[in-house]
Amino acid sequence: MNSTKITKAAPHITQNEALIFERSQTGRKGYRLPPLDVDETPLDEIVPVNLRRDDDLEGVPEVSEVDVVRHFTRISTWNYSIDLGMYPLGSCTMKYNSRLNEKVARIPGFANLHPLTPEEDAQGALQLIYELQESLSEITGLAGVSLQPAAGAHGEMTGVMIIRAFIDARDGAGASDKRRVMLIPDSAHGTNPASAHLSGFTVKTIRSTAEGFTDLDHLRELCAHGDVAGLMLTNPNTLGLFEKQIKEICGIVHDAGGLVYMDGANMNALVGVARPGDMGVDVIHLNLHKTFSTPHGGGGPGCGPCCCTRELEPFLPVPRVVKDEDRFRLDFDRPQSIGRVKAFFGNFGMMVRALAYIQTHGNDGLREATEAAVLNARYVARGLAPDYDKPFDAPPMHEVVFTDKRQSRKGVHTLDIAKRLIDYGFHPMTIYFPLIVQGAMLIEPTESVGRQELDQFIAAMRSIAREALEEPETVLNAPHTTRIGRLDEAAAARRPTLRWRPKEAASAA
Amino acid sequence: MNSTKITKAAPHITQNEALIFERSQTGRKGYRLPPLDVDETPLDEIVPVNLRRDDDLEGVPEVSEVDVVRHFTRISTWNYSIDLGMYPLGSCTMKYNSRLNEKVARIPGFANLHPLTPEEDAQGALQLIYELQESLSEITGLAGVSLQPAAGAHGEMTGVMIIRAFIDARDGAGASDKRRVMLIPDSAHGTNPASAHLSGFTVKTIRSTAEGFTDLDHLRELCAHGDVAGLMLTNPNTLGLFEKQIKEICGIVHDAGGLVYMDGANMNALVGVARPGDMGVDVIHLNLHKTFSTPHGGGGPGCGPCCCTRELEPFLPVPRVVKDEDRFRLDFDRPQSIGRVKAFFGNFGMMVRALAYIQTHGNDGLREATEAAVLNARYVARGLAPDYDKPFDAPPMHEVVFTDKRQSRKGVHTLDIAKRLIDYGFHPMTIYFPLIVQGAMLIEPTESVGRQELDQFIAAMRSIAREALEEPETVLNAPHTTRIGRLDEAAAARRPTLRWRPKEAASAA
Amino acid sequence: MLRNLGLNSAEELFDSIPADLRFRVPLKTPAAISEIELLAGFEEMASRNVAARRPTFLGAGAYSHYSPTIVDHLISRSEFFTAYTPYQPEISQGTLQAIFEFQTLVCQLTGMDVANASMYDGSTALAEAVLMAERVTRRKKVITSAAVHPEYLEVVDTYVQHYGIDFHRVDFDARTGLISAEGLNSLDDQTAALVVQSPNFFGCIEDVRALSERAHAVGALLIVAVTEAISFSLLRSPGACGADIVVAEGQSFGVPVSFGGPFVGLFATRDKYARQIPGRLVGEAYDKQGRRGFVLTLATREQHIRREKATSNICTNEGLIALAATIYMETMGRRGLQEVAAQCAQKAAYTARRIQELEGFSLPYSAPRFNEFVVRAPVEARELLARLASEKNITGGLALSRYYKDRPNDFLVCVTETNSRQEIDALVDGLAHISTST
Amino acid sequence: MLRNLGLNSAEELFDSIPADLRFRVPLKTPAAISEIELLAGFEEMASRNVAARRPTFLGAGAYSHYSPTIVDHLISRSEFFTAYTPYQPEISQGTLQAIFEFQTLVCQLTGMDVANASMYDGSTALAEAVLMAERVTRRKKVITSAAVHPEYLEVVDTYVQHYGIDFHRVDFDARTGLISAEGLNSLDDQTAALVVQSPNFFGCIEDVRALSERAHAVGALLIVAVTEAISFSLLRSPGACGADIVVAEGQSFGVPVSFGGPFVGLFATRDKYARQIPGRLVGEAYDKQGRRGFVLTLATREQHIRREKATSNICTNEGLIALAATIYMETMGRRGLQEVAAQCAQKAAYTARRIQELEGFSLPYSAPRFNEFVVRAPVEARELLARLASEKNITGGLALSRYYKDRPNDFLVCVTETNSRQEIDALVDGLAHISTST
Ligand SMILES: Cc1ncc(COP(=O)(O)O)c(C=O)c1O
Ligand SMILES: Cc1ncc(COP(=O)(O)O)c(C=O)c1O
Repeated sequence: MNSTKITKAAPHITQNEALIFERSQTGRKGYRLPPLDVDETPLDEIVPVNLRRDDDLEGVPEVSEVDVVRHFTRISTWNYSIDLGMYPLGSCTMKYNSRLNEKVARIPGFANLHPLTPEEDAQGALQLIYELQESLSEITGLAGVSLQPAAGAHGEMTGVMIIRAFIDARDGAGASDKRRVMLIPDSAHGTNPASAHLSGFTVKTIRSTAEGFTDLDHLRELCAHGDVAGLMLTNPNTLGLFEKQIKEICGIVHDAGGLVYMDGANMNALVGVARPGDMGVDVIHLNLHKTFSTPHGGGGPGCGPCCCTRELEPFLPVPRVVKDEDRFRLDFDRPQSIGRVKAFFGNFGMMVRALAYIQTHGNDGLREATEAAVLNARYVARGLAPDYDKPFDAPPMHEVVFTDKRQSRKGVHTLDIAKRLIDYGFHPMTIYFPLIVQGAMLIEPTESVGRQELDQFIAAMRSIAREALEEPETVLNAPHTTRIGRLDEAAAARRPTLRWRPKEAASAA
Repeated sequence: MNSTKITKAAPHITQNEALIFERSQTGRKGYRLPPLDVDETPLDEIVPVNLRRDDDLEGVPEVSEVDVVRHFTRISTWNYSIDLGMYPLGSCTMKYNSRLNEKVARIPGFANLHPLTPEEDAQGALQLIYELQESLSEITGLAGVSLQPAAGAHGEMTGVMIIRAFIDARDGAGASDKRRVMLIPDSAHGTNPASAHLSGFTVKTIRSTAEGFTDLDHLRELCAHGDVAGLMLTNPNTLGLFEKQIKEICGIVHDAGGLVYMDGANMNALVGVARPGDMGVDVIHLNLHKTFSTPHGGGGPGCGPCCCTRELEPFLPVPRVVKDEDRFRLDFDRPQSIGRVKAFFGNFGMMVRALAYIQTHGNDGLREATEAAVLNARYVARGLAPDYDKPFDAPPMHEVVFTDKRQSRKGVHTLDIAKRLIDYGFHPMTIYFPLIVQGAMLIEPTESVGRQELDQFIAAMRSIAREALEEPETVLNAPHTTRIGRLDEAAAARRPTLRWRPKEAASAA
Repeated sequence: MLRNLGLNSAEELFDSIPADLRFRVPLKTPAAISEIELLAGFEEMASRNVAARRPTFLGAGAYSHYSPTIVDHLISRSEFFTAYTPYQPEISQGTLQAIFEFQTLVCQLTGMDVANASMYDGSTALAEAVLMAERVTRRKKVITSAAVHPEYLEVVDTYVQHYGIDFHRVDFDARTGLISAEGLNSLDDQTAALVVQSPNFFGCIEDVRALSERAHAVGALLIVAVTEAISFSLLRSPGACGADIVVAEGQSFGVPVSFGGPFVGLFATRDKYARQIPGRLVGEAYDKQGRRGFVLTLATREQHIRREKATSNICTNEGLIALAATIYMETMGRRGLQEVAAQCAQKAAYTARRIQELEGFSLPYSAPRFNEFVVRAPVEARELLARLASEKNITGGLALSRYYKDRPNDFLVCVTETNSRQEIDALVDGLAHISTST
Repeated sequence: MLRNLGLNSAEELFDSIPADLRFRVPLKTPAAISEIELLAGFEEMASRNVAARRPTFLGAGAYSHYSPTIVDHLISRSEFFTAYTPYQPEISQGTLQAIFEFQTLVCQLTGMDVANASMYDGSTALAEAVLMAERVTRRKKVITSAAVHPEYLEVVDTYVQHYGIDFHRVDFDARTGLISAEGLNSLDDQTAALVVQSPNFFGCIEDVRALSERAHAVGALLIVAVTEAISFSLLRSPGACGADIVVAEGQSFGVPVSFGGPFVGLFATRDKYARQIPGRLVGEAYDKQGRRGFVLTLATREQHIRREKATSNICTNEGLIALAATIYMETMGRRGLQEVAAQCAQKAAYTARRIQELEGFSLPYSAPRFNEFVVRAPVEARELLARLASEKNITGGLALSRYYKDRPNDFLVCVTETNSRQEIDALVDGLAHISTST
């Protein structure tokens, strides 16, 4: 099955490993604490027994240090990761995570700093936040920056709430109850409508044109009713296309009394090349865990700064980090602020990494990264065109979408192609997103991959296309080289098992 | 081939990776230095052209940082390691390497300390060396300790040279030219005779008895000629057996005017339980990279302290680390010393780890580790006895030797069993050592493995024994689950390729 | 490659961007620097965080606990930290199994049935819990104890502001430090949930069982928030006390305080609400050969499928921090978690006793506590703590005036297993000395 | 398990040890301490290594170069650092391929044909080279320049003492700092090898090509030792100059000075001597399907097979340090290695020029140098440097009196890319100030 045409990867023995609970052995310990060095108080005098736990933490594992090390080392080998190769998940910007950034984030002066430290004793951290705000402001062309949101979706919610607060301030309290509509293209990421909803908006969907752009006629039509609070637009959009008419679009929304929110998840196509602020965008979020290379960590943590125009700045979350002369301080006195969206100041550790990324790349390095990211996507677009259906003609920016149209005639679908790609040594691309493209395969190579590997990827995809014709079974049953095959997700959702339980209990249940 | 009876491991996809030289691309860079901040001097004025390199480092790779990270991350996944599981290499004591020890070895105050720092500015490092010397002295029951040797063999050379120097001091200069004989059991590790030879001794081999012990009659016979400088004995010996008659042995050698060197590679069977110094041993080396858990690192670095009686102490390498009141200093004034065996003070980084091991285990923890190590070996010995030939009856200490006697009748040999063990998810045991045991399989579980995995190991070995009978081909062609199969080592040695060369050059050659 | 694509310059890559929108000048961000320079610069910045080098008694939502060395070593395996969300289970089982273990451990500690794969932090987890309570009960009134972490309450205020939820604070008893009995009378059949924190912001342990009975009596859910997760291993679990939703800040589980983030929000509830839970869930699944694996499941709750009807907008969560917490919980294990909790409680008790003996100092609240407590000083707390820092090099706690302008003399002290007796005694002596030398 | 083995106590495990040899009292080593305590204790010890925190100009066999962050990160992958010697190639290809790349890089830099998998360090590598020269030539006389690192010479003395090798020192020229012409006259047809270090201990670059001609003229081998491996990328390679054996200390390749170890010895020679080389060698090999892999090869040279007839007794070498050096060389790469070398040479030249201008200071040797040079001070060097350290917090170099009692005023200065101009100027000012204020 792992046919010889596959040169990039090969199966090799790996360790199986049970759940830690299945490994637990009464009496084992993986820790040691210093002996208690204060005179002991009878426990009952501290916490009365009725408020204390009475299950003796039954079920919590008892294992040794080496057990834990082997447990996680073993299961880690079942993961694909950026350090193993190209990770072309469209919309996710899986770029290399510098080790240097990991190192500086662990400097004790940062890692051991308590968030409630008085300002004068935390000047270094406040400076770091301030400098990152300044850099992001320059990169987006937007004056106001808050680093408080913990991820992109959190930044969206923040931005949308700012729009709402602004409208109320502009048109009078409660005005936003009438301007309830948030316009969102059908190609948008699910977090956009979800965030709009969380902010109490009613979502109306804008059609995309056959060319993959926002349909301006439809937009005008939707803007005709005076109830539009704003538009949430991704640019380049989730099809990887730059919204050429972004200025007109902003104009239409503004004329209708709305504001423009830009989803900045795709900023890796624009850094140093074009600035949302110059396009008429009012507010945007960035994903530091995409564009600014803070590690994804298997699902987080992220950091989703919210950047906005000077006009909207008063509405940003509190506290703000500001500078007076050469001193940095927290400004809580923001009467118009939407309030706080997270305890403390956001994911500081991610900010340290992002600023390190910006400083080590430098202004020209940032632009070069953008160029390389777009160049690589173009190269892939060209390489796959002969074998896969490319639904849109416009030249892609940092990512490109293909479909399974041709392959599906043989019963081979996007999911199958993705799984087969695993056998070829690659992580699959993003699949079935955006939703408006049937059988979408959204490919984002990022700048962190060299030509050799791009060629291998193109060759793998073309080889799979051939297989789809000549030996579809091979693709339909992929992957063939992994420890486990495709899992029955439907069954898993029907009767979900979401936690381990002791055998007896489990069977009892 | 990866039959379902194998539950501990399963094949999973891994990345292939070429040699870095094959990945190199002109112009790529993985580094950045600060700009030169001094006024530049014309290079010719610094180094005349005829002394300068003229090949522009042709052939040295040009790669990016992410290329390097992926390169080494990928190839690392082809290795087995302690963190992946049991590593039962007999005589190698592959125990868990604590992360804490790695951390303390990297404390800047240690890692950035230059060896030629004046004593008063390096008191912490000297104290650490001194404290480790003290602990090892207590553990071995020997007064003198030098941490200078870089590994076990280096410690052997040091110890043997000390014996020689002592004899010359005792019997008059040049006496050792007459006492040239170093007695070494036929079961000894190859480094013993090699180290003896390096010190100018003639090696005579002592037979082992059928029970696996030193043959005392033969020893007496060899000691009868007045030319014996000493004996190099491993205890427990390389068969995993404690030399019961160690005291008599030492007596015989001492009476013959010789000294006793003990190879301490197997100290993991004795720490806290018995001390070489109490047995009559004069000098010994330890392997901190075995008994004291400093990581093997794929072949080093090690640290091979040499410990000896007070009588021999004057002959230890210079400089010694000594303590006056509460100050530590280097003592170079050792007229009888054999001299220096290594620049500076030995592998300091390993000493930091070893002392951390000793302090975190504590005195009782050290003994418990010894007990567990021996218990585990006994458990394996018992578990395998039904299926494999156990050449010696005596109860093993920390390691046990079996042979392929029964399996070889079917044409299945130790090498095949070892290779098949890989498919079962284990690193093979030490094979064909000691040389005196035909088809030897020397198994040392160490204390770092729990009963679950011991049972899996025993089950795997027994299953292989069954396969040897029922489906020998499966064993003979193992491993079946690795990226590459058995390599043709004979061909590799016949026409060795020991380095990469550019294609043209290569073909030219 | 450019030429290969028929392009003459990198600039042409951006032809699809209208010329007038191109940014043609260099960014005014700093020029590139080397590793050596960056390290020097960041070390320098970090050195100005002088507080990071002091013994500290600051808690209030971020706790200084010891993290075993292997935690950071293991999360630093690039297979973990450079992986994406496990959308492709066949090559993401490491992440998936770890999350499944995390969910299980969170259930065990909270005493609940089901937990998700993490929220941003404790404060946003609480906000999501309030929104979930509204979904579940279809009621709009939520009553919260005022003794919940002030920043958590602020975050909830922000989240609910456009949701038509009346988020109503109930005061705490000035004597006990616990939610006031009278306040609870505002519970009625319009109430979606009662929100309490225990140990609460002042370190006082609420009688969660009694509170759950009060809440359930009117058909409201009880939401319990916990900021000091180490308390789980000593205190009766909220689940055992009848809580319907438990949210917590998981930072105590081996995660550095790191100026407030990244932390990890724990979110657990009852089986019957599983399909109302926000965020990701990992479940068991099997392949054709019957081999067990794990997958992201019940995705229909989530935004990428349900869009505006999703149970939350959360997508990226705190995966790696959840992993760190998992490794911490498993390394400390059953006995270690108990011992850490016991040491925290013991050391806090000792500290409280010592401070109480000081001339002019008192502990205003009578309720039992875990490892935090409020101290009432004879002088202005802010000033007192500032001098303690500058003169004795100790961070003595949090001046409550940061959140309560009307409480100039109160400060919150937190003690953990990392505070040695020596530090504690120095704190006590420092307080005595400074308060009298004013 | 004990019971399972029919034992009643752990003590019975040791029944095969005669009772009178059992150690029945607890070891007088310290009792067990926790991670927290160990870290505190070791941090405290380390803090007393005050020199580790100073700008330093110490070289003389251990050099402070910058090591890219990824070096330590990658060698910390447990697949590398917790693996044993790669005896089982099917599950050790990571280590084996890395060694093969190491051997290749060493050959490229030294200009030789074949290199081994590493020796303990530069000093023992030199000793092994001398022994190998004896094996190859069957001659007993070895001539060495006295300008080789003194500790290296001591180590060779120790190694050869029982080998009947006459290890004969040739003085260096007091003007040039290079091996003296006259001395070379002692080369004769009994000479197995001529040993030189270049740049030599005083930083002076020897004319290796001329020396190899002299050595070869009498049928002796030329052994070249290098302590500062960074010099390879600027200076004509010993191989290109005709050396027969090249040994070097590889510590400069990204390895911390770590109080002198672990370092890594490089050992390279000519193809024709491949089977005389000490230590491990990795070679290319193929499996039945023709897939390329790597194996330990030519093992018949080694002790585990050849025993006392082995080319050396070395077994464990410096694997992980060799890996670090490999990662360093590949990360810096062709251009980086050149740039580091150039910066070292430039900064050293600048420093030398500045010091030369100082009243009373001189540079005694005229030969060209790389990044080290001897300074002759107007005052006692030991005292001068001690005050520089205590008053200016700079480690100014090595007082040569440590090795040469008769050279009280000389000290050896080393400058690398890590010494900023600011540090250099501070050194120069410090020297001026202190030497005049005595
Ligand atoms: C286009 C787009 N918008 C928003 C998001 C949400 O960002 P986050 O996952 O950081 O909440 C993503 C990330 O997947 C995205 O791709
Ligand atoms: C019994 C024995 N003696 C000596 C040695 C040599 O020790 P080292 O490899 O540290 O030089 C070993 C290690 O393999 C050994 O097992």
